[in-house]
Amino acid sequence: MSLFGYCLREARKSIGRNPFLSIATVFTAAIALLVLATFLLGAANLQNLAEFVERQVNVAIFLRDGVAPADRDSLKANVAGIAGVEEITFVSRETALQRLRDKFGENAALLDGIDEFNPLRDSLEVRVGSAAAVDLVAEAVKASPLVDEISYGKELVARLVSVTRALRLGILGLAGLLGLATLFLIQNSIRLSVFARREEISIMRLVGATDSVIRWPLVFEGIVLAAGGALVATLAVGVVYQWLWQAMGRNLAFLPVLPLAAVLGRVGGVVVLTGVVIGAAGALLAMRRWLRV
Amino acid sequence: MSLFGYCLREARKSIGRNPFLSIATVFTAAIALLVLATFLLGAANLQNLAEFVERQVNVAIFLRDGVAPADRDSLKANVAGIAGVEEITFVSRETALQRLRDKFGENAALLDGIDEFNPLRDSLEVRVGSAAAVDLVAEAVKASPLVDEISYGKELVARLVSVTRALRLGILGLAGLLGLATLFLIQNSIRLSVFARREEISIMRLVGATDSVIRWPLVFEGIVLAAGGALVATLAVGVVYQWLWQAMGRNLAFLPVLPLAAVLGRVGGVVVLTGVVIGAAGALLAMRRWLRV
Amino acid sequence: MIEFRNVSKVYDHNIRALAGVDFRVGKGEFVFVVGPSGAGKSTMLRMVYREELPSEGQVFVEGRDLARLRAASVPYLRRGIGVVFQDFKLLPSRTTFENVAFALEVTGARSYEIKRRTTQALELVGLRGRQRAYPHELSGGEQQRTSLARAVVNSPKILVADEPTGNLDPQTGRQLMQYLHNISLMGTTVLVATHARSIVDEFQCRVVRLERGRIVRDDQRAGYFGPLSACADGEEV
Amino acid sequence: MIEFRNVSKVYDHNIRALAGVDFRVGKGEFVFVVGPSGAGKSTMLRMVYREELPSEGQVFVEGRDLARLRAASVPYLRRGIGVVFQDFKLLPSRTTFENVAFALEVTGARSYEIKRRTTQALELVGLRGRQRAYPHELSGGEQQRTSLARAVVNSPKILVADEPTGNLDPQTGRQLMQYLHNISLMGTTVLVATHARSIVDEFQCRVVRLERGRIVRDDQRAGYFGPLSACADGEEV
Ligand SMILES: Nc1ncnc2c1ncn2[C@@H]1O[C@H](COP(=O)(O)OP(=O)(O)OP(=O)(O)O)[C@@H](O)[C@H]1O
Ligand SMILES: Nc1ncnc2c1ncn2[C@@H]1O[C@H](COP(=O)(O)OP(=O)(O)OP(=O)(O)O)[C@@H](O)[C@H]1O
Ligand SMILES: [Mg+2]
Ligand SMILES: [Mg+2]
Repeated sequence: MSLFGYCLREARKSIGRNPFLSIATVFTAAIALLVLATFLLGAANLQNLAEFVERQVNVAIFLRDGVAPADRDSLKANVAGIAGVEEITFVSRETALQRLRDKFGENAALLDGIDEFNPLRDSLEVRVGSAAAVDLVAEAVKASPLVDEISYGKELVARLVSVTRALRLGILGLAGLLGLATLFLIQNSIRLSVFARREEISIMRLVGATDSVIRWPLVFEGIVLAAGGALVATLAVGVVYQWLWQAMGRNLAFLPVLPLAAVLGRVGGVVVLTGVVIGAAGALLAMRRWLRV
Repeated sequence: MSLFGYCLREARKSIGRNPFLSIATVFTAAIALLVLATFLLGAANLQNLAEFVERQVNVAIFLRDGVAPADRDSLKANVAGIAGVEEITFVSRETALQRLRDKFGENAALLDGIDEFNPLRDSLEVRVGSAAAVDLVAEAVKASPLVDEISYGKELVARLVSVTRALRLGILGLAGLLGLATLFLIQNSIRLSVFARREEISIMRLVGATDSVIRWPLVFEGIVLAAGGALVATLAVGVVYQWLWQAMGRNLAFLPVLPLAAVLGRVGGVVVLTGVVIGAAGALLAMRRWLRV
Repeated sequence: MIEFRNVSKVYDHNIRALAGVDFRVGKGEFVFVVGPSGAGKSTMLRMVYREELPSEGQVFVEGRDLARLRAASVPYLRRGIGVVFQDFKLLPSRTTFENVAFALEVTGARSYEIKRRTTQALELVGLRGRQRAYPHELSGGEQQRTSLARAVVNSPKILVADEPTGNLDPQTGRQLMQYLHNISLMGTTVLVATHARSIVDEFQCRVVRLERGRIVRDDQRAGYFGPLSACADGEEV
Repeated sequence: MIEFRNVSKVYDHNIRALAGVDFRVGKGEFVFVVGPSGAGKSTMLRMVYREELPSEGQVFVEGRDLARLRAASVPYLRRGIGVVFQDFKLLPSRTTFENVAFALEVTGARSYEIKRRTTQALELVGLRGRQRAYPHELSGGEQQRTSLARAVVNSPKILVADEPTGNLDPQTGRQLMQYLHNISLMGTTVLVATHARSIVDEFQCRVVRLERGRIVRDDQRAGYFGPLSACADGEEV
């Protein structure tokens, strides 16, 4: 009789014998992991949102008057090579004036007189992937003789950087805390279930069961129950997320929400893994308390 | 011997007799309520943030040329009476041109030629308390003969309204779900603790204990344990929040974060109340299962 | 006091523990129930304090049909019946003292009264010295005596004892049986299921013998009319 | 086989359960341990399978000092010792069959072997028909017999029985005691704590009498040298 087969049979039988305990444990695990899963989904989306917002940051490099097209192209190539730069476009002073005119809209007539002495400058518009890249770009071109001025909403970038950094830190911290809470809840629940069977365990020991004959079926059972909880949680969260996603798509299409497929794999994986590890750890910890010779 | 005194003594003794069960229950309750409390704090802040953003919404009511100051003041008074209007200011066309000049900044010279034929109009600037009030204002003044045009970034307001509505709905939904989860966790934990004592309960019945002699001490104990968990949770969340608030104040001063004093009372109250109700309900539900004649 | 009318009991798996049992016990009677293991003795006793209900027939205690008793009245019935359980049924997280006191606490007795009577009952079974011990710290016989002390502590009208001397040495067993006999002389109805033949022979009381769920003998032994024997005091209900 | 050297046991609250017990049991010997309730009989038996360790002195089983046994070896010691517990100690969520089979399962026996021997053991104690019942569905005597079946199912070298007939009628009790006696004739060392004087008298084996934790008598009764008595086969260790 192999130990694994024995564990499997015993865990199955034991779950059948104590359906109440088993269901209570599965549901506790499911709820704890549901909270974790919800949070992970929210975190993934916040992260995505932060990146999306950061991608809106542009840097404008205003060029001095009369820069030769060749010089300008080499500068453009230089900047394009900087990590984090996603797109770089040349905007001539004529285009810039047209844009200003568009912005004025109904008041565009105001600009009518200034066509011949256009006071605007040629510029390179840089789109960056993250707020952090802005500094790199500024640093790189600041000294160039071609460059008149760099404009990038310093303050906005600084805020964005600190907001997203705080967000990431917060998410990490919260994930850690929630992970701990989940661990504690599941472990607690498995310990209670082992506690409810402490008499049984002590009897088993008295009739000659080794530690492993008692331990492994219980650990196995802990894993099965916690994993069951994890699956329930993943399923529930997936269904709700999909539903919310569709609702959001209809009403709030401008917000970038990750599709289910992009996140469920990762989140589900983390949740099930957490469940399994915690289930095993919970059972082992529980027994350290109640298994004494 | 009064029933209440008896319950008190029995609950105290019983907690002393089963310290492991009691501690496990308190901690489960604390963690479940900690999650709820964290969420409530977050929700209060999001709500606050949404209100803060909404307060940034302005409506500009452009007046026809040559409106008499008396008519204009009566319109102003009318608008000021609308629910949700927080402030209303008259902006003359001269002030408006000055503002435009300020906005142009270095390019203000562009506007030099237009001083004498100022194309701008007099306007009333309305600051509203919520995005929803914008529509009320627009509705109220649209028909007035004094009014030339109303401008309020229709799209932005629509987005804001739907975002904040979604946020509120989401928060309400999540709060409901988390409340349910909390209820389930605590109840489960108390049920497990009653389950572990089902032998004891059946013996008590056999020696003539009435339902109430068995039930009320257990309910009382459930309340005490859950309330203990709630206090632990409130304390923990308060300390962490205070610490975060100080950290945020240093780094992200522009974000409006509620001070601890403004939220702890409400959140703590909700958490403790939830704990007590759930503790009692959990014990009662648990016993419905194990108390049979 | 107690009457069984054509009582049958069928458990799960179609196990027939009692089959058509008819029997009456008068106030103050002292009755031994004997029979081989599995004959249905405990089942019969459990019906008296309504732990089990008959599958067929009726059980009356003090004239009340137990099957028709409201659930809320069951605790009050049980307070009038002291029970020594075959497996003791002590509360594991309470001391010997607390276990015995519990039977008084549920009746709402005053605390000095609880203290006095509990101490007395423990004295009687010789466990004063062990009153702070928890059940798992007691020997088998000590647990059994605790169960007995709890059964008699609130002076019940009926006493049901299931194998109350199985874990006691013959001498202690005989002493306690003598005590049960004495309280039946004072008007308590006593039902004792036992295997201890020597004790049964010695007391010469009414003996009901069960076999496979049926009463196969119901004897009034010699001494039934003896002056000092409780057996003589039995009145029919 | 078993040797107690000056063993004392002091429990919490300063309860002295054994005081300087010296005693040896040879292979195949059959020994009754008697004495009043609380004398220390169960404590003594519990030391043989190392549920308790002595506070002072040493206990040897097959030459090994139990206090110095590694924790990991304890299960193997216990598999060689069948125990009938005074309070049965059946696993509440397993059937009669599974309870008995469990003692074989832990040894890693093959499943057809488990089935065969479990069935045999249940047959022996007369519980074949109740093998699917859970402990709470068994009568007191049936539980006790299940505990006995589990103790003998893996043919242990030592058998320890604590009050194994307390819940049995005299006839069944005598039969099972006869069976224990027989297995001691086949080389198993048997230690029985009991209050059943009639059985002790009948078997005329070695009787150890405990009182207040001390051995006050250790008799080889008449019949010790009789040809059919296991008592005759005792060899000193
Ligand atoms: N775990 C324990 N903790 C404290 N005291 C104990 C413990 N186990 C037994 N005792 C005490 O030790 C003494 C001897 O107990 P033991 O169980 O050995 O008696 P016994 O001879 O088996 O009695 P019985 O015939 O009633 O079963 C008793 O007074 C008992 O109360
Ligand atoms: N809860 C139950 N479910 C199923 N069968 C039961 C239940 N309780 C008792 N039985 C069965 O009913 C029969 C009678 O049991 P009972 O306990 O009345 O016997 P008893 O005369 O007290 O025996 P003992 O002397 O061994 O205690 C037995 O065969 C037993 O297995
Ligand atoms: Mg019985
Ligand atoms: Mg004992």
